[in-house]
Amino acid sequence: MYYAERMRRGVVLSAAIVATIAVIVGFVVGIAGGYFWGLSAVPAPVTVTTTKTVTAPGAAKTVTATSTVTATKTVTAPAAAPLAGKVIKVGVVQPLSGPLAYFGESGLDGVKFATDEINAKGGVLGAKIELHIEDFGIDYKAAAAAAEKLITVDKVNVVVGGFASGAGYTIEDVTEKYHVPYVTIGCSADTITARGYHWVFRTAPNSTEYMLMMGHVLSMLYPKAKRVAILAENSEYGQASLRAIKKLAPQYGWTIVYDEPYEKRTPDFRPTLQKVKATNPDLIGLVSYLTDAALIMKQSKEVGINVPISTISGAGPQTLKFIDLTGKGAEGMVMASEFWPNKKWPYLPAVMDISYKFWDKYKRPIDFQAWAGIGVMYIIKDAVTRAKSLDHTDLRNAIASTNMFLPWMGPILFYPNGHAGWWKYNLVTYQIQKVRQVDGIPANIPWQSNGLSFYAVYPPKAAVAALTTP
Amino acid sequence: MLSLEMVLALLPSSIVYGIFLGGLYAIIAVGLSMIFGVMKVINLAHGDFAMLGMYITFWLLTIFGVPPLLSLPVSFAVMFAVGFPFMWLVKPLFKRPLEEMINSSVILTYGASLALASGAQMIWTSNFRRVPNPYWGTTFSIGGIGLDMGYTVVFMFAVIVYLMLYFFLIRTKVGKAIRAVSQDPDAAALMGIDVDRMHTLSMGIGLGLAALGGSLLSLVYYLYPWVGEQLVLLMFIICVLGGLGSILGVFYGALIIGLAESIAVIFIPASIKDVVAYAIFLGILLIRPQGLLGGKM
Amino acid sequence: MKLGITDRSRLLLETVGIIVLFLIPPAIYATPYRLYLLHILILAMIYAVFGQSWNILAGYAGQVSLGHEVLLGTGAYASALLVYFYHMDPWLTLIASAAMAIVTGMALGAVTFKLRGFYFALATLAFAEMVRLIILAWSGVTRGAEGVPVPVPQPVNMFGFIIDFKSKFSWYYITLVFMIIAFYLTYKLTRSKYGLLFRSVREDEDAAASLGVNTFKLKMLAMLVSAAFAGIAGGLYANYMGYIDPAWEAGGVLSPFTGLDALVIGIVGGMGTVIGPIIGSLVRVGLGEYLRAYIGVAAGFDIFTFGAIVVAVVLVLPTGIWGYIDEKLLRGGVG
Amino acid sequence: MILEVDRLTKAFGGLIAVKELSFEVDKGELMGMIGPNGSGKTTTFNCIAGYYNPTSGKVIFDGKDVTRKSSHERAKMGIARTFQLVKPFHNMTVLENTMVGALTKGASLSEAEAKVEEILDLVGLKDVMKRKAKELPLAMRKKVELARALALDPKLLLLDEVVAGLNPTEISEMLEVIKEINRRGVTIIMVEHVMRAVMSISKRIIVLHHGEKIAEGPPEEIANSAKVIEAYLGEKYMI
Repeated sequence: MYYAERMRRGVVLSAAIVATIAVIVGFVVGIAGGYFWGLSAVPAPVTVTTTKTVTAPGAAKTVTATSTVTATKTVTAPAAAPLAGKVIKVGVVQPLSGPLAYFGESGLDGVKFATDEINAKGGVLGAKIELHIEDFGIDYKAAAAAAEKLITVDKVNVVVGGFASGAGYTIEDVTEKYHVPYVTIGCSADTITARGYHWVFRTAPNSTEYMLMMGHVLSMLYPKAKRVAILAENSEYGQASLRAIKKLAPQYGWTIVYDEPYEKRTPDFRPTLQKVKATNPDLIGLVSYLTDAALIMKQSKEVGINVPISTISGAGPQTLKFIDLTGKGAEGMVMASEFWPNKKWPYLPAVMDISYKFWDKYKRPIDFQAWAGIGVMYIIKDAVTRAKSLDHTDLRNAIASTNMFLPWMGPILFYPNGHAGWWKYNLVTYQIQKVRQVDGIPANIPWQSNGLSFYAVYPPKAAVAALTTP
Repeated sequence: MLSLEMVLALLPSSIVYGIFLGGLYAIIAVGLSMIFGVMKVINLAHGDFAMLGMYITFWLLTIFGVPPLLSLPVSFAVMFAVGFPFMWLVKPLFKRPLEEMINSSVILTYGASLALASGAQMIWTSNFRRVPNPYWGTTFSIGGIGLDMGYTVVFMFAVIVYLMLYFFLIRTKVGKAIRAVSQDPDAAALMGIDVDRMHTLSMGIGLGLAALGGSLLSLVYYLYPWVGEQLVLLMFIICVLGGLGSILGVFYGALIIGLAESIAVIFIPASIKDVVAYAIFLGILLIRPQGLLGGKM
Repeated sequence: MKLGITDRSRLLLETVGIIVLFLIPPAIYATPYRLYLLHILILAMIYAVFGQSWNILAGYAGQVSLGHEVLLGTGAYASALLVYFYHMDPWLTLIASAAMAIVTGMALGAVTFKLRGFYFALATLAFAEMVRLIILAWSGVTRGAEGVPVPVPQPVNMFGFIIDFKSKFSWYYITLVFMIIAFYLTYKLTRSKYGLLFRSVREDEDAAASLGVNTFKLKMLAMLVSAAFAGIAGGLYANYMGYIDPAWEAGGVLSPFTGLDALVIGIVGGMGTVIGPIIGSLVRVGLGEYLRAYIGVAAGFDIFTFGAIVVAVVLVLPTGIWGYIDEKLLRGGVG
Repeated sequence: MILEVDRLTKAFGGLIAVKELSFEVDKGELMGMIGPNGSGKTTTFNCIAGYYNPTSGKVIFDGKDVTRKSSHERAKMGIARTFQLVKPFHNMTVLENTMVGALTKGASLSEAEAKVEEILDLVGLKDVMKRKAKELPLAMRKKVELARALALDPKLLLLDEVVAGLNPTEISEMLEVIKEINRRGVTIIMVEHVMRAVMSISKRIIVLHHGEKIAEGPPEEIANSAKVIEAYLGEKYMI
């Protein structure tokens, strides 16, 4: 029969078997080869590169970040160096290509910065930190694959990174399975630490905390505002924040008059803004990423909205880029953020010092992601110091019992679910104000744009400037 | 729920905004329609060529201080030149049967799109940028409707470019030849038209228009390496809605989608305004499978 | 066709291939990267089923869909939501996945099968994006942007074998079995009467109709099979990955880029060939991951390289990788 | 009587392609249909085969009104056709091309294969049955279409310019095949632009001009009809 004849026995058989096996073997060998090749390609632990200390004029020059940390911590004597010769492998999973790359790189720079600093001081108990960097673009399944590779192939001791909450979900699934501690950079959705997972720790505030802070500050700033419109993007980040806001609104005497989500990636918000305007709000809150927030700010003027607009969540807008993109119109906006280089505390000089060093090294202002990256590395350093071991379980327990103080973050304590309690301690509200000399902060800071920069305004103990009504 | 009164209050300005948004869509989509109509190539990399146009405008301004509007011809010319090597890449596909060619072109341009966007990131980093142009944030108002200078300029240029393109295609010899090729390449070849040359030419014009659209987009939007992926799907919808290869159709299609999105927002959350655009697209396609002005160019 | 004498070679070939596939996990057990490799292979196999689903519709029945992610996504959602809200047995939810995808596929077919070529392709694109936005907006049922975390099921005792869903080895064999079934069914289907009729529709719809082929019904049939496969791939994906969301960004089950992945898998592997999607998914998932993880010259360089490779394959091998092997080395024998 | 076309009209927008056309075809007849370019022959075919829905009028096949039936339903009832611009399934072999028709009539793969071998023998394609259709020359592709249509076991076969573009040897070969098919009891309507081919084998000829029937009768009568000559001459001048 014809169909049967299509098969040519000998040739086909051998050729196809060879092809099948070749493909599989090639795949295996390819990965293996890549693995070994990749090993040699992994950059050696970074050695001292920064020695120049640029200190802000007027700042106490002697105080450096690390010395502050050890000073406030229970004193451990690293002289014995029980981990000498060992390597602390830290896996970093960040979005380094695609639309989120800007934030991902920032966080990575923070991680690198802290690593350099720690290694330059002799590492942790004699062990150097080695970074294994993975990029997942915007593909969450690549984030999972990256975590999988870091844990099973590179055998990292701890995984850090994430940025997007969606990536955080898939990474924590993997780390949970392999019992590897995971400390997020970013990932503010409440649910990241609400899934009953044992191995995940988050240093970022969650949506509810952002909202608690912002609600408080906004009701101080605009005490007459009763009707509040919320423009939240239809992502997990936007909607999680929106849910939190709705829950908390009565506390501030707010009525939410508009809460429709909007679709990201549109060049025109004007019809939406008009509709918002028609609801007659006293105050408009934004839950947006960087470009959307900047565009909404700009287009709201065209539509003739003259009620105050404020971001009321974390993520995007708390970088200098926001002022860059928005221009002068950004003045007076308030936003809650964990870190910006001017939180008061007694440690302002140390914070300024790091900020200048970071600027010198990466030529970008240190922002909330970079601070988080630095913070995460110091948390790991602290945990290793206490655990005196690189075992996953020991490390996890050490991180869980973290009780430390970082000059730029404040006290770090993790709840049993892995979330650090931000609202109580560390979250600070910043306002975009004209650059000027304030106590401990000079006017010639490089991280300014259009003559504007961020200034801590609330709570009072962290504030460097007064909250001013625009 | 919205009262009728409120709807009526919102409607006029929504219509105006819709028309302006349509103008923006039209200027970005027209190059796509050109390539799509003449060569039957689905160019998924279109948005990335627009992205390159945005960067051209940006760098001309930051390095040489060229005003954004003066950079329009430059970005058109540069991408027109890029059209030749790109054509060289795409040309082997034309030897294949039509259906196969469509599939291959989708994948080829998808690969090109990935390469362009990631290449741009490698060269220019993932930084978000804004072209500091005088129209940014300048507003004026007509009849109580606040208008943005940037959008107005974009719309004006959209109309000018359409008129020029229309004149080019209808009046000039080359334009007629391109139209002939778009309708029937074989017949055109028999009439002594150099089909290859016309293909290359329209590829160049298509990419040039993409860059032009990008340059204009940069007057009202931010740029970063992956910006091209955002709009390209909607642009395809607009092209097909207007009718394959119909330049005027693209303009109508863009206006319809722009208006539909703007007006829909009055009634539904902004997050699902695109649903309306897609539903209109499917609806029109079911009634008129060849698009609004299909068959003419 | 029933198995003739000369089909013995095919049978032998397939048996060897399947045995090799079954032996991969023990073979790589001793290597340090076994779990990582298994993860990639599991994803590749799920994507192979998804790619095969696209291939049935586009490669055999000629309906090139640009919005194929809608079938994968609705399937994934059906399973994930049932497991999440009702703690249903994941095996049962796979049936729901298939059913949901079929319903979506029938709706898609009813709307778009009147259109041809470009118009069909772009209509599927629009339809898929519409469904994504609706799932995103309908947060009461689908949890909206929050996405659905899928809990790991309890271990199951099946005929004495303990299937532990936390283990990559279990998952490897689960997906392998599903993939083999899917590919076997595809093979049977394409070699059957319907396979021939599908191809007649692909080649020329008018001519096929003039020969008594009810083209609409046949396209719907192709859509049905295709949707069932894609739905099951989606269900497997949701349960394996443990989290799905309706994000537009690449990697989401409903993302337009996932639909394009199906095209890459089908076309790079070889359209209209049964084996093609396996090769394609190895390229898409395997090569993509290899580049991402090991070629780290600069951020974005992996994507750049992948894009360039895709362009090169399309230009050099018009019929895809397996299409080329099949034509040139096997002389059209295996398909 | 197997086919009755009753006042068939087909308009495309403002253009009327076929106007009030009526004719009948008897069982077993081999009828020719000629006319200058654009006279509505192919449109008429398309209306009979179900590719178009006529604007008005009726098509009655085998005693049943099929005007609103779709083309695949008509094909199953026994109306088979070929296409003016050949449309074989390019990437399928000749054998597979031919099997499609048999399969839609409910045959299994092996039955269909057995059945079409006879047909391929009849049209003379047996030697090339494993080649892909796109690899064949035009004459062969036209035969593939013919064979494919025959596999439906048609009662009525519509041949749309099957000899156009062929050389004289190929034409006579093809005409032989057509005559043989007709002898086996299949009713045939043959559309040709060239009169000569039709004249030699058909008993009755219909002439269309501008979508209307201008003459009907045996070949000799048609050849001498002034009206017909005028129609064709007119065309010549136009060219």
